[in-house]
Amino acid sequence: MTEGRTLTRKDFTSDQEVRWCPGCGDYAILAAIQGLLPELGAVPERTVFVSGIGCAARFPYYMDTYGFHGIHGRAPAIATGLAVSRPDLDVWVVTGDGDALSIGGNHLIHALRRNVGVKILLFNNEIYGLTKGQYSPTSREGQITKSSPMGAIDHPFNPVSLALGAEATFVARTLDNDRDHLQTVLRAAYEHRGSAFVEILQNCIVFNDDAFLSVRDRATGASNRIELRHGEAIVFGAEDDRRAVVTKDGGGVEILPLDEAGGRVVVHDAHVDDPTRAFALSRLTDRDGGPAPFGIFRQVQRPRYEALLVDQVERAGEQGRASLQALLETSNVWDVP
Amino acid sequence: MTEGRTLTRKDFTSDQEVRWCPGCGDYAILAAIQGLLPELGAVPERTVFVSGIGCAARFPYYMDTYGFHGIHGRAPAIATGLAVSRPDLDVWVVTGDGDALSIGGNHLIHALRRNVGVKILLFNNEIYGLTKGQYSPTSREGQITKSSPMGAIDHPFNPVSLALGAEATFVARTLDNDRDHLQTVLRAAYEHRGSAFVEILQNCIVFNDDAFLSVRDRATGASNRIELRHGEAIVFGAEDDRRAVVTKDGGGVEILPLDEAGGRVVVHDAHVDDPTRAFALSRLTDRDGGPAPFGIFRQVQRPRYEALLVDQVERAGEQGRASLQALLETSNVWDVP
Amino acid sequence: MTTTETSETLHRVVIRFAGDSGDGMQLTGDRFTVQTAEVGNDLATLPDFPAEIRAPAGTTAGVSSFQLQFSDEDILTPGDAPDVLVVMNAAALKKNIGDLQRGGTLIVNTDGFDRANLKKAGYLSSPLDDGSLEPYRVYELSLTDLTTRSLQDLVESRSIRSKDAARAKNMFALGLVSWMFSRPVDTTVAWLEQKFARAPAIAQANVHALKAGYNFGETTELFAHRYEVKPAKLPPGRYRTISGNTALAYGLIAASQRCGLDLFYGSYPITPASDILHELARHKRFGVRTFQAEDEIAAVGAALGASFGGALAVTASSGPGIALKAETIGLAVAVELPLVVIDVQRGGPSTGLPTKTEQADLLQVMFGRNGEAPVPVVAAQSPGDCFDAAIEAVRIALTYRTPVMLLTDGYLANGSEPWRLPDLAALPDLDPAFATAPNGEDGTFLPFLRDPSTLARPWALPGTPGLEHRIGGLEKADVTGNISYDPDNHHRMTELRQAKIDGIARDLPPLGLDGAPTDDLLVVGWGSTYGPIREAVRRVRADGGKVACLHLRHLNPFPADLGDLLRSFDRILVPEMNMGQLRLLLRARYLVDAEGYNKVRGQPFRAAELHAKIVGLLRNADRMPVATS
Amino acid sequence: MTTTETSETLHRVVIRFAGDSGDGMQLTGDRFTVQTAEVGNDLATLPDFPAEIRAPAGTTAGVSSFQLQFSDEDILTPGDAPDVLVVMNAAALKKNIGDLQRGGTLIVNTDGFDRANLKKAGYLSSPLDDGSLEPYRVYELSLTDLTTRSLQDLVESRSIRSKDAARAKNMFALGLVSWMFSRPVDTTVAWLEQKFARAPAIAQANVHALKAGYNFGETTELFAHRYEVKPAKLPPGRYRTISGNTALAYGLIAASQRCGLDLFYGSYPITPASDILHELARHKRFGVRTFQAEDEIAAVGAALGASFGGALAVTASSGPGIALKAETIGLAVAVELPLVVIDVQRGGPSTGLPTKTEQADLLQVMFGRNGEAPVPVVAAQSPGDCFDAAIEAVRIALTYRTPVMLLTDGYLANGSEPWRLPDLAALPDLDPAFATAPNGEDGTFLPFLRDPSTLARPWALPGTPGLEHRIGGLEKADVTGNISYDPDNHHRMTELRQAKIDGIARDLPPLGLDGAPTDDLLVVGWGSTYGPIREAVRRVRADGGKVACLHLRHLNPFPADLGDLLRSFDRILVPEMNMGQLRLLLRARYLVDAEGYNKVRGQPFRAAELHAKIVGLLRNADRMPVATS
Ligand SMILES: Cc1ncc(C[n+]2csc(CCOP(=O)(O)OP(=O)(O)O)c2C)c(N)n1
Ligand SMILES: Cc1ncc(C[n+]2csc(CCOP(=O)(O)OP(=O)(O)O)c2C)c(N)n1
Ligand code: SF4
Ligand code: SF4
Ligand SMILES: [Mg+2]
Ligand SMILES: [Mg+2]
Repeated sequence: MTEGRTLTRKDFTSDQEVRWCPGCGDYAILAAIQGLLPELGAVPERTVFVSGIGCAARFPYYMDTYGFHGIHGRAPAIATGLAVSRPDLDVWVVTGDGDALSIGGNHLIHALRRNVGVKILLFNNEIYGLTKGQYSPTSREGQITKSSPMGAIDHPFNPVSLALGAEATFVARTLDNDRDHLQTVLRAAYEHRGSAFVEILQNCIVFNDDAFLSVRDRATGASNRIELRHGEAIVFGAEDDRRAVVTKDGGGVEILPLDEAGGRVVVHDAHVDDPTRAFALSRLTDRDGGPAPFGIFRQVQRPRYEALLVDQVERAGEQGRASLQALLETSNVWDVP
Repeated sequence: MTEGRTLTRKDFTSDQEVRWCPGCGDYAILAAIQGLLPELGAVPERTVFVSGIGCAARFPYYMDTYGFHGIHGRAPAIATGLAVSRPDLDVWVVTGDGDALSIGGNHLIHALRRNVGVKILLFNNEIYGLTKGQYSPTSREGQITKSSPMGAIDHPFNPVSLALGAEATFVARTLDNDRDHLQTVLRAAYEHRGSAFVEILQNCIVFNDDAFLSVRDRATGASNRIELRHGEAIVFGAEDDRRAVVTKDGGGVEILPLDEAGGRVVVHDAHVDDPTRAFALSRLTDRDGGPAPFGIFRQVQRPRYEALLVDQVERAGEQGRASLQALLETSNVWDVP
Repeated sequence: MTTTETSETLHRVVIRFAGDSGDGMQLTGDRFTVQTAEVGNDLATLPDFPAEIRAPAGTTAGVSSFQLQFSDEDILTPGDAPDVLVVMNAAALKKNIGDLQRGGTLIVNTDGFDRANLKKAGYLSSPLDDGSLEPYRVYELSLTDLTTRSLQDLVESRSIRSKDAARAKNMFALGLVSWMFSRPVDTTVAWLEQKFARAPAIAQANVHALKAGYNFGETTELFAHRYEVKPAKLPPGRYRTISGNTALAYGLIAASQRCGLDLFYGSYPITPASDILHELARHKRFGVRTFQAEDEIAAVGAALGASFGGALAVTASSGPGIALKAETIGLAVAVELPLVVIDVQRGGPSTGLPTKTEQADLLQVMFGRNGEAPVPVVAAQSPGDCFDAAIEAVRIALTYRTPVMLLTDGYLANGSEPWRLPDLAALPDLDPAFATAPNGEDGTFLPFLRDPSTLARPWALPGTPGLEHRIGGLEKADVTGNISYDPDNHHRMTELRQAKIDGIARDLPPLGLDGAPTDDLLVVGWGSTYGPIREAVRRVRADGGKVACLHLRHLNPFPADLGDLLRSFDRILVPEMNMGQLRLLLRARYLVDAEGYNKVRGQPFRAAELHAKIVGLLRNADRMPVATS
Repeated sequence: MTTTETSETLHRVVIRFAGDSGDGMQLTGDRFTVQTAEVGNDLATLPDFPAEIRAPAGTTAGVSSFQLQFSDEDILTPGDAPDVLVVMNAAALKKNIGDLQRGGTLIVNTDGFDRANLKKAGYLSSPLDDGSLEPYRVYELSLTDLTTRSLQDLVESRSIRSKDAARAKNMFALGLVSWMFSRPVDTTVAWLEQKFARAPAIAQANVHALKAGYNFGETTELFAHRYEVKPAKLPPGRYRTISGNTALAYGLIAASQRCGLDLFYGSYPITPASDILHELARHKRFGVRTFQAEDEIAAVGAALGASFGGALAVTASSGPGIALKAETIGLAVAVELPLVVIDVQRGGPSTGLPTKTEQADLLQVMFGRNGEAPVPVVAAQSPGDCFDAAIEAVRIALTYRTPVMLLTDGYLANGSEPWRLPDLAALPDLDPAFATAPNGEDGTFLPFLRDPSTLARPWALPGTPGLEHRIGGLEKADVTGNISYDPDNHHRMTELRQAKIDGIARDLPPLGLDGAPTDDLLVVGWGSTYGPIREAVRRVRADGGKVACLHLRHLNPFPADLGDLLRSFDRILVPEMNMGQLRLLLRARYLVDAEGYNKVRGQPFRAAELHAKIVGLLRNADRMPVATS
């Protein structure tokens, strides 16, 4: 797609000053994506970033591509219209946990079930950043925020479970400060034909610092990250503390020390049509400060919405060239001399 | 709760003429509920039916209880406000597949994750009835409707999977023409402390007749209904064709002839905290004209949203009687003589 | 022709079919309309049905009706009071008899008057026996029975069930009335055969019933009269009947062909707008992409996304859905992209009267968004005019890079009239005029550098190298489009957005005043009141009153010559099916003391009530010849 | 006091603190406000900050500022141009210097002017060296350095990091300015100790810096002057400073106590309304239930549900969120339940200028719904007045069973002023007057049988036996509330809903005209322009102009005496921070040729610009004494 041009990250970097707080996790994600796109063979003019409102949603301004900073929650809808009318474009959505899961929850789940070819990157910082620190649908029970001075009482969504329940064909999780992992996941999302949902854990240093400490800490985080690799047994942890994900009686999976796992270690299959195992894996979370899975939970093929629509348009067109005059005359006509 | 009154279905029947098409599945559901409520000990004045817009949503008019016919898709929101401010009431939501899953999808999933004590009855007829026959988010791929003359291209939601992905604590499925089953499920929903989501397959005789033929047919339907009973092995089918639900390699469940099932037959546990097995069961559907599960997929305890909120209000109140004067004087004050 | 029959020639007839929701009255009316169009009459129709799919059978709540006026001269409305009323049951009689002209013809299906029917309709005794129908010329017929008997063979041969036979009674009635008004039934025969192609026995039954009804008229001696209404002298051309929703869909397709952009139609079903979606979904061969969204917000959001991608983007709804779209329309104002938003108005507030007509969304579409967010507003005035109105809305949207609100209503949507097919070659040129090259110094692209004459900004499509840019809802710096919180820039941009919309008035042709500035009264209208207003004005003039009228296609901006015109009259009347919304705008803008005639009854105005109102005003001012009083 | 110092007495001072978003200017301003209030001055504040949490450090986009006017007489605005400007870096200078009065005092933190700072601010050479600051009385101080040096001990003892030390420079500046204007810092010391109770070292550092700044003023010989502003002669009572959002929250709590209903507050965060949610969430002990909904539609939906259940139901948002609530507000109109909807207006259209103020939602709240859906509109005019406005909105909602729109804006929300605590016993009586028994014959309950005087319908709560009933958005039959598609009933109900809202005017006290009907000009305003308008009018009068003014609390319905008042003036000016929305309503209703002064700059009006406008108008009409020209 680059047509002989050699593109670099600079070709994807706009001249606008980046307006996030110093130390915000968004910077790393931006840099990773600006670095990745040229490698993927994307070209700026055929790339569009669509967003809603929030800190994360400022993303399009910093990309020297086409961009649409929409309104709160509606990015998946705007992106759907764009992708349906222009299947030739690479359409990305950048959204936050409030934008995507609170006000925009419905558009998100509908885009996923339709399998519109849009890549949805959810920057999950478990807080409303832009509006200065209210709890979000991913904030933890009991979390003290400006709007929950006595602790949040809402049971949070698990974004991966929700996406799987909404029939998503590609579901993954990664995090802001592991550039390689981020880029690997985003590459797969880009190459997936259909909608891709990627939850990116992102640190909001101002209003929710260290929310993901157990998996994000530079020193100890890696050992709590359960890496999902298609076709491989799910084993993780520090050298001296290897652990495995094993099947559980009554459905679901759990974590055991590797040496107690016996033959029950789960071999990850992201391509299986039944989303149950992926759902089981999504129930392992870092909410209690423990380990959590990262990587691609699910990646299956289903026709893209826009391809099906274009197909109908083309099939309709095969009935012969459309004549406006003939259309107007479909009903009985009569002539007045 | 009936305080010595003996109530009958008549006490729950309003004087308004029922305005559904002759033969509509909604009639049976109405009758079943009017018959059930007195049995449950519900009283008309403490019962409220809230709905959105659609054929199903006309339901409140026919109940001699309090009722609120809202606007399209917003019933869960209205009901949430009512339940939060009045935890003493029995609040029911009656909604359709368009009302609940299309325009109202977001409110539905948020009500479920919050576990507001509202009973949500989704009359799923896989069509927009009131607006005369467009496809809905549960319509089948390829379905020909007024708005999909070449066949619907949207991949449908599976309402049970979606509810489970949204952290619902009570999830069940039943159908319009099996009164006993309907009443059993609704009784359990009523008794559940928290939000209950019940999908009721409902036949729209005018715009989508026989959509659920395989499980609803008077003669053969019963043998295709996989009855889920807590604590029991999941076995179903005609006398001469017993089948079982068994675990599947790689996660999920499948159906086998009972005699081939071996030791893998799933024993249903609706109370297990991990929703994975319930999710697995939800993937068995009648889309291809085969069997589908009915009954309670999941029923677990989690504090009700309104109880948590009332608790905060009460705890705050324990700090002593609230004085408005003191509130106004929280900031530094000075006196001008 | 049988010998007993005399044929009388009439100039205009108003007929109404009324029955249960399940009786097929809409279909009967539709077919009678087509047959009438074929005879060359001018006509106008008024379907009227309950909000329920099938409201309780036999009750007045369940009555569905279809009214049609046809004439040998040009007519403007479906008529005030029917000359002929056909009722299929007691409830239909109860609900409609009050409207029938004294001396009018009443055809009654007596099979719809058994005790149960009477009770459901709320009759204590049968109106057929109590003398209450004396003022009318009543024909009591066992329509159901006549129909089933005519289909006995088919039932006996088990080709159809006897239920099916009884259902065909509407075709029997249609046949009878067709005979009565000398309309040929051949096209209906052909239509039935096509419609029931998959159920030939049903087709046969309906055709049979239709012909049986026709023959019944011809052979029975019951009817003294047969009527004829000669063809109307319409302007020459090729005609068809068309409803507003169909005309609107065709207008959008025509516009899309004309500007060379694929049509993207994002919509969520809602009465009475859904039929536009249904119609467009059938025409994918024109490159139309219909998207049934999860809600109205997604529908307009997707349309706006498609517009960003270069499609001809359209969304439609009725009042409640338009309210939901408000925030996104505001975004469209901010990003300045072409978009057509159609509001097929219905009775409000809230869910209101979903199947009834009203014009009460004008102020909503003018002002229903946060901040200063001006949007052009265009309204259609008759079913066929929806075609032209759609093209005009597209023209403005493309030329000015702006969302445009297009108003129709339930009456226009479902009502139909003969429509002269437009000369396609004469349709306006529509040019998307995409940006293709950088417009700034040193090769940069300035997405908010405006065209000096229209103030429109460039429309640069993704896929175009070198024009990469970002748009959004935050305030943008003039010219560059970068985010700007500068106070003066915000004021300037607000003024520019307003000036752009105001400037549309430059394109508008001079207003066509029907009448003279020296007339005693000016009647100003907009939208579907066109027909009744014109008809009333005609009648007033026939009575000797001097009255002018003006019908506005453009409600924002107002045409440049409107103010002078208004001020040349001493008295202004603004009839609206709302509580005075256009009136408010006219008063605020031009400080003219316009008076209103305001009714929200879910029904189009009757020419008679407007006539009475106008005559009353003229009389009060001593401006009405006494002779007519 | 040291001997070098002379103390000068001033009547009013305008001071502005400006720095980077991270420099704590809002906090500094807030504290200075409290200290100033304590001294007994009248005051008004204007916070101004970027939409980003922390926009790029060092750039003009990242500048945050806080302006305060204080005086020994009563004042109405935060002042036009500052007399004193404190800037923490080059960008703050660049962005604010244009506003400083010639001859004004400029305090510069020179540590914010290194090369990187200058470059980010877009300075080619340092403004400190190029003579451009000559018109001002400039004090160049190494504030950062002075602060860190004063905290050296704490850093060395590792109690705090040197980063923390540098951060305390705003407290140093506050100390210095407090000395300069003779304000005691004790309450700030106490406040700091409480705020940082969990980090005592940080508390200590800030207190230290504050005192160091104060002492620096006292000991250095740099400052020739120290100023004093005597207490203002405010009406007697107990005072505090209050921002509009806080006053609004308190008003709602007071109303809830007064009517005995628990407050249900459904909201979704949005600038500048979120602080109401934050405030209310902290007061659950008053029975307040705050519900952070998934979006604005759910927020208003839940509130309406709570209202059905008998709560005092309130929802709030800013413009974009109000647009989303439109459909549900229409439902509230149809079901006639009490509901207060607060719109804290900000710059639009669309996302617009989220942190800036504007008044451009008036027509949205009037008309932004489908169908004829009239809603009362109430507006607050100053931060403290938000308390009363909230109570008035609740009163109308309860009395008339209707949604009420309450308008404030970004300036009122965040701005603050001294506020005399109300006499709680004198607050209006609010009575929910729930229905408790059947109101129909034979013991039936008629949910739409209206109170003949208010036209309000009964409010019957679930839980009440015998009053079971159903409500909804479809048109309802008068009296019974059953679904009705009857044409005449729909017209009647539309008129009744309108008449009910219009009838609210009966309760309203006569308008208080400030001035005489014989004055040469009437200035009409609403909302937060109250201060600047009054101030401008005062100045015009001081110049000898004869001008009256009128400020509207009720925008729908208008007070009954408004028309006569307007018509008694030849010239009417309507200044609004929009393009003429109230003006449109006044012109349409009263046919008066009101002129507008319209600016949307995201900033409150300055009294000076209004003064100039008014004087200009009077001059044009030869109505201004020449002496003042
Ligand atoms: C309609 C509307 N409602 C509310 C807002 C205010 N708002 C802006 S961003 C936001 C939430 C941001 O949270 P999130 O999506 O998690 O993004 P983050 O800032 O954390 O990256 C809210 C509530 C808005 N701009 N528009
Ligand atoms: C805001 C809004 N959008 C659209 C509609 C039109 N509408 C009414 S009901 C309905 C869908 C009904 O389908 P469903 O919820 O499945 O209920 P059913 O009629 O099948 O019982 C639609 C689209 C509306 N009333 N309001
Ligand atoms: S508030 Fe949080 S998410 Fe937003 S820019 Fe700052 S650190 Fe990042
Ligand atoms: S349209 Fe379908 S769902 Fe609606 S009332 Fe008729 S049969 Fe029932
Ligand atoms: Mg967030
Ligand atoms: Mg349905």
